[in-house]
Amino acid sequence: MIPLSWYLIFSTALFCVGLFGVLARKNAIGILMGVELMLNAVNLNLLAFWSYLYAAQMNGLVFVAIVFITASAEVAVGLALIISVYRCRRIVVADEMTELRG
Amino acid sequence: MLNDWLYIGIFAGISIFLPAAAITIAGILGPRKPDLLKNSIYECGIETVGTTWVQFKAQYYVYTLVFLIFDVETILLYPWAVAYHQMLLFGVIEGVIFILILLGGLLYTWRKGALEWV
Amino acid sequence: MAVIQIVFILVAVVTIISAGMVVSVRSMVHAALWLVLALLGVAALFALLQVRFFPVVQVLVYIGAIATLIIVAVMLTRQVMQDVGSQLNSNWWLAAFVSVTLFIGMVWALSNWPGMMTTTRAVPPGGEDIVAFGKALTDPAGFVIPFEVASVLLLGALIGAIFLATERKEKQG
Amino acid sequence: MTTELLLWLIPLLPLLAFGLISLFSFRSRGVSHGLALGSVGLSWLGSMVIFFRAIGGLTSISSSDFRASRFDWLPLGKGTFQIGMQLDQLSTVTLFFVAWTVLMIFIYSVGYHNYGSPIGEYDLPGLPPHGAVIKDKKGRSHRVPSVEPLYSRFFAFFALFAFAMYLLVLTDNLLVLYIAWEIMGLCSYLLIGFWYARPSARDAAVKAFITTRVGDMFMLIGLAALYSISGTLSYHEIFSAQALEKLVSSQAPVLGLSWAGLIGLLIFFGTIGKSAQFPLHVWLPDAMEGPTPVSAMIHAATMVSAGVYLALRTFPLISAGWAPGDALNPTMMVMATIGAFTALFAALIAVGQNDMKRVLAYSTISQLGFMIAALGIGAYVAAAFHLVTHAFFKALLFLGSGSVIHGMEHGVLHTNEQVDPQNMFKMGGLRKKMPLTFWTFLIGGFALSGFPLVTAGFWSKDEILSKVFETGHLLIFITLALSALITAFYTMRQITLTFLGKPRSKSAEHAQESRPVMTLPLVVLAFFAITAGWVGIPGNFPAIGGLLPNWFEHFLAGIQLEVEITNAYSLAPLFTSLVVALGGLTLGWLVYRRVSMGSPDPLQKPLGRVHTWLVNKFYVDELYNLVLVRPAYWLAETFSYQWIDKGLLDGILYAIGRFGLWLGQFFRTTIDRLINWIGDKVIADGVRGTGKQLSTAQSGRLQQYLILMVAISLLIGIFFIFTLFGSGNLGY
Amino acid sequence: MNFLYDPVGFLAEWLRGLLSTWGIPDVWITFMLFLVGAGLLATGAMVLVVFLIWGERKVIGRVQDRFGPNRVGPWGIFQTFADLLKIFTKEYITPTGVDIVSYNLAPILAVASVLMVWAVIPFSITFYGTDFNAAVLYIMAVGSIGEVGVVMAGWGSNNKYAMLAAFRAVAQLISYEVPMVLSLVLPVMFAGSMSLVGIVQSQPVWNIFLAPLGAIVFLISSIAEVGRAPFDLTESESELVAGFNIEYSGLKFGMFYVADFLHAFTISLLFATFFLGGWQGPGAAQFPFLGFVYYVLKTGCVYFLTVLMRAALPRFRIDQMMDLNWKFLTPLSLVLVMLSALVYKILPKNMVFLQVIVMVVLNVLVYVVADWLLNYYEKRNPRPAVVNELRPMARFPYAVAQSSSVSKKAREG
Repeated sequence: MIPLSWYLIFSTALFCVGLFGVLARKNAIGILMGVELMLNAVNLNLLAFWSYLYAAQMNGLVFVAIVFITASAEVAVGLALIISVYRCRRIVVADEMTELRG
Repeated sequence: MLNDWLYIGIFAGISIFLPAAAITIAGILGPRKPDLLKNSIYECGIETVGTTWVQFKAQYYVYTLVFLIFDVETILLYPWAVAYHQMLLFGVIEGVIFILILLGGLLYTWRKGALEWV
Repeated sequence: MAVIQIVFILVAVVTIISAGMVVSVRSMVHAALWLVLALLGVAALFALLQVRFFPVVQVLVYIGAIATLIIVAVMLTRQVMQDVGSQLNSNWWLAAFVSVTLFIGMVWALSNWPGMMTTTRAVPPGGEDIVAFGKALTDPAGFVIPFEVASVLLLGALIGAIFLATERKEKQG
Repeated sequence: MTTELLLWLIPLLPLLAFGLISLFSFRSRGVSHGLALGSVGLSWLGSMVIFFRAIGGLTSISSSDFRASRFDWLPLGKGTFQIGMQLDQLSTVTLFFVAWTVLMIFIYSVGYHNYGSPIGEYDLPGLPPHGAVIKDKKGRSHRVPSVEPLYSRFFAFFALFAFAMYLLVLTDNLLVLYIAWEIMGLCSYLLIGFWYARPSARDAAVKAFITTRVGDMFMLIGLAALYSISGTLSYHEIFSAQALEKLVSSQAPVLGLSWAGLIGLLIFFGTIGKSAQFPLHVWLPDAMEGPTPVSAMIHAATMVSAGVYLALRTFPLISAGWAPGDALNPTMMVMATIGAFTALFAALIAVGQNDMKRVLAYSTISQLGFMIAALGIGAYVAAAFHLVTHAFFKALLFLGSGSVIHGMEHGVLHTNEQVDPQNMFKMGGLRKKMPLTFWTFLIGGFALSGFPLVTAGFWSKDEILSKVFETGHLLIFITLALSALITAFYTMRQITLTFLGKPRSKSAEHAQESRPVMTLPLVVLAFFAITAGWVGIPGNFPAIGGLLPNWFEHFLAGIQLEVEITNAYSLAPLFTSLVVALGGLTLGWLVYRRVSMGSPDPLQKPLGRVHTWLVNKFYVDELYNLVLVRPAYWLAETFSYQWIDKGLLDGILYAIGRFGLWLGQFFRTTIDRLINWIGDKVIADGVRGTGKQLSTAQSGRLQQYLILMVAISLLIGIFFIFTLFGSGNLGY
Repeated sequence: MNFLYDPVGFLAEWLRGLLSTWGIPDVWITFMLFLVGAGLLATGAMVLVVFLIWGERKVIGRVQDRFGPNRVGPWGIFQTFADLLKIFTKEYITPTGVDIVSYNLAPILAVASVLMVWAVIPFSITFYGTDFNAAVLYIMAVGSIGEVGVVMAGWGSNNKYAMLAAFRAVAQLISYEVPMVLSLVLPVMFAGSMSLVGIVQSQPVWNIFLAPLGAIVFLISSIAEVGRAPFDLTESESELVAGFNIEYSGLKFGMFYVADFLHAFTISLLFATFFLGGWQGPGAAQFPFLGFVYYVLKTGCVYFLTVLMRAALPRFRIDQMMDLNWKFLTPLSLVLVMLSALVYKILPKNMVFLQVIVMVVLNVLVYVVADWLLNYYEKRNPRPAVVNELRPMARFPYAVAQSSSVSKKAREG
């Protein structure tokens, strides 16, 4: 049987890969993909905990569902932002989105 | 315990395998005489002009967006529908409110003119 | 080593590799396709957790909707996509360092946790009880509020994204 | 309904109306003024009920117990702060005239804003309506007054104001009173600046707001002092004997006053601001920029009387330790002087004004001065009495002038003539055009000038004069008498110029009587302008004294120590008031009866220089402008900005910058060469590199921030793991 | 257990027994059984396509007043085999600059995404791949994999027309997935289960009687999912270039073709499962083979219907198609789900007849209202009138036509 640790370690790894993508990817859409990976890792983690320890309650499932929904909302709005930025400024490279330059 | 997943996995494997095998067999059977003109892009029958890139309408994005919202909705809507017989009228009304809110979103999009294909 | 463990390891390796490709590959379309593969892998891992509903939902939502959305967005913004040159920004090394440190730290922190080696599943063999899930969603003592709030969240996301994505007509007229 | 419940309901209804109008019904004019009128009408009904219950029940009882309902509001260090509503003699009588005037003015403003007439083509929100063109059946097109664009907003503000006024009258502690006071200030600001598209209106609004702020500031200080001394702000606790005793006995730090005197003085500053006494009177005339109902409501009947009401309220405090007959304490002295001076001063200015409403504004100031002076010399009942009567006839006068202006505007619209519809010298002969307005205005004017025996103004003013005379402050007596004379004079001047003689402009010829909805309030108020005086006829008045009981005095006598009525009614003040009233009236008529079209003010020649002083209001505005406004600008612009900001601070910054530059120069030239000479380039490159790295930390790039965030949180996490859980086990 | 009653179950039992006698561990027996079953099923599906193509050609031929294939073999039944041989021996032309992986993966995914649906379809009471308790969503998910295949095809073949067509196709697929999902909520709701087996068992009275409108919505949207006429905008061979699969040749192209027909049949299967009671029928519970027959009959009817539609209906414009989906089907199905949920909840449980009556009436009402709304909307903002080209030569001499402003306007319009 698969021990819980495998799931945890795997989701940590996936999370870190996604984090790397978020931090290092040049393209804004690439950043969003990284975010998606991270969210998947989180979901996997939640579901693993639920399935190993807390299958009695429904909390885990509801939580996972809400994370799904949040992820989709996030990607929808995020991509819409990117597209509108692209429409105004013709850029998708996050390094060039420097309106916040101090 | 994982029987159904096992079966689905096997089935997926087979349904990947069959067309792949067919394509491979056909590749073996068929002749192979590539040539420059033959391998040029067909496009619409005339010479390729410019890069492959073409401007896409933002409309595709809007449709995909609305689809995404309604698709995610199924996560909550299907369990609701499955538990339909076990729940009280209250629960049904909850679901109805849920759908109503999404319907509101659809109507907003409609009013915003985002659903027009132009 | 049981078969299922081998399956897990295979899937996990494929998933991690494709995730790596997602964050490192040059062409964004390839990245999106790799993302699809990674999401499939995650779905398979869900399936290995003996749940029936969420792997399917994962494929349906992530691959069917989110990945499609991302691909569409990539295509929309493809004009300015510098597919040549590095896709990583100047201080990717710092990001890599941070990620690796985070990984090591978390694994180390997890390794001290006694519940780590649990192998017994609490989930019933028939998979999760979707009926109970649905009932919990509409149960006033349960998760009614998240249920409704989720719809409101979706509504907000829809409105916001539509507002952002559609051209402002009134600017011209 | 119980009185307590009514006490709460009366203020709340207008507030409700305000909320409803401003939130929901602002689109529909009818619903809006329906709501406002309905709420105010109900409050009026409630007030009347309370009033009659009160005169049934309260006259007998002493001042110690009120009808009141309180509840704990906010918990404070020492106990909880109570707020509540209370009804005593003073609030009863105030409630009476407030209810009447407010209701009348509400009704009046429906007509004043031309409800039901078409919307003008050129009307903009924030400007008075320019009139609309309509076609009658025969197809001829007229210009008629058009409806106010911001009709609903007007009624919303008015309802809010009514709420504040009722609250102020009915509350039982000074804090809520102060809140209501400030709400009124706000409403006054909003309504003076109601036609905000006019620069003059904007300036007037700001002026009124700021000027009253000055007074309110002192008042707030006074309240704070009062609370810190006596630990409460409720009337029934402050005005209890021992609290007053405590206040009187304790010595205040400044100019030898007792705390009671000092606090009284400070609160009296609030009165000065609100009821526009001498140093702070400048805002009231400018406040006439607002619509006429606003002038009538706020700047004649209610709000300015709120100042006097406050003074009356706090009179026990002010006059603490002062018994009738003995010398005035400093605070009362100040009040008496300021009041008397203001009365004369404003009356003089009023003579020089040509704008109908300004004349009334100054007369308001001077009448308020009467009250303050009366209060200053301790004539409590007289002051209250004059407050009531003045509210009635001044509201009447304002509404009448509004009606006149309305008629003039109608004429102006009819004959597209460029005249100021408020200029009295362009009027004349309106008696035939608008008879009802004329008669009511006449009544009001006579009341104001104290026409003997019939009008209310006579009784109240006469009582003030007699009280002043009896208490033997001759100077004040003479001042007040003089101002009464001038009052009568300019009142007659106004009446004559406006109504008598021949029209002095085509507009005046085409002026026409206002609609019944405007004239009805005039009639009602005129009724009170006459009868309101009869409740306070001194018992020992010759001939008719005692025919009617001096009900008013009896009623108020419960609450306040009062100059006991000397049996021998001294005829001197009576005589004086007769003389000044009649003399002033006749004088005014004589001087102004034959002013022809375009001729200047007859007083201009005889008075000469003085007249220009009067016209320019003794240059008080200019004085303030010179003494206060300019320095303020100077302080802001030149001092703060030019010197401190640009000079000092920027100087320092530039100095630092220059120093930095110089330092860089120094490094580059000397040290760097030295270092190169030493041959160690590593450090320099390192420094430069770090500098670059640090400079890119603020590049506005999302991902860098993210990296920093994650890294730092990571460090913190590691730190906690190692410190809190000790190295190794995480305390699972 | 008799072979005639339940051939599949019989064979399965026999095989299991045989293998266990050989002493193979149980897990592996299951595995092999699954392997065999899945293999047979999938292969059967693939083979079925051949006959589907033939049948369709016949039917359409008859509709168009032709014979259709009638030379090779009896009724030309071997025609398709001949085509098969031909297509097997054709050369692959791989254009330059294609993305090899996507280009070659796309047709495989296209077929696989359709084929995988068969894993959960119950053909009779005992004959089904697996009883999967999230099957409805599984079907949806598999369909969404097909979208990825389409995108890969369009993007992989380095061709802007293919790209455009692929995106049109994706837009169409995802758009029509929404009403499909929503209309499938109804059977799930009535059955209280997401597994197709449960859904079939839950309908002694067919769902089409409980939700006729839902059935219609499902049919329309699934036909659009297949992307065949009247929704075949992606490869409208008479107007555009042949869509996202233009750069494909040989069997790779054939695979898309196969996927198309298989998908068409699959949706017929699904429709029969969801709304026509699957294998339910008199005696089906006792004689599973009978149930299989019923099921095939129902499916055949539905498939015949779709073929007739294809033959009969003209093609939609894309904006019409999108409007039909987003402005009609989606709100309609949303409202339908809400109303059905409410009404069905307050209906008494045991009175089936009453339920059927009320639900049908409800559906009819909803449809009437929707129709009225459509007409209202149409009146509110009518479509711009198309200036139809009037032929100058037919009317008056060419010179006049040149000069006349009418024909100019007409030519512009």
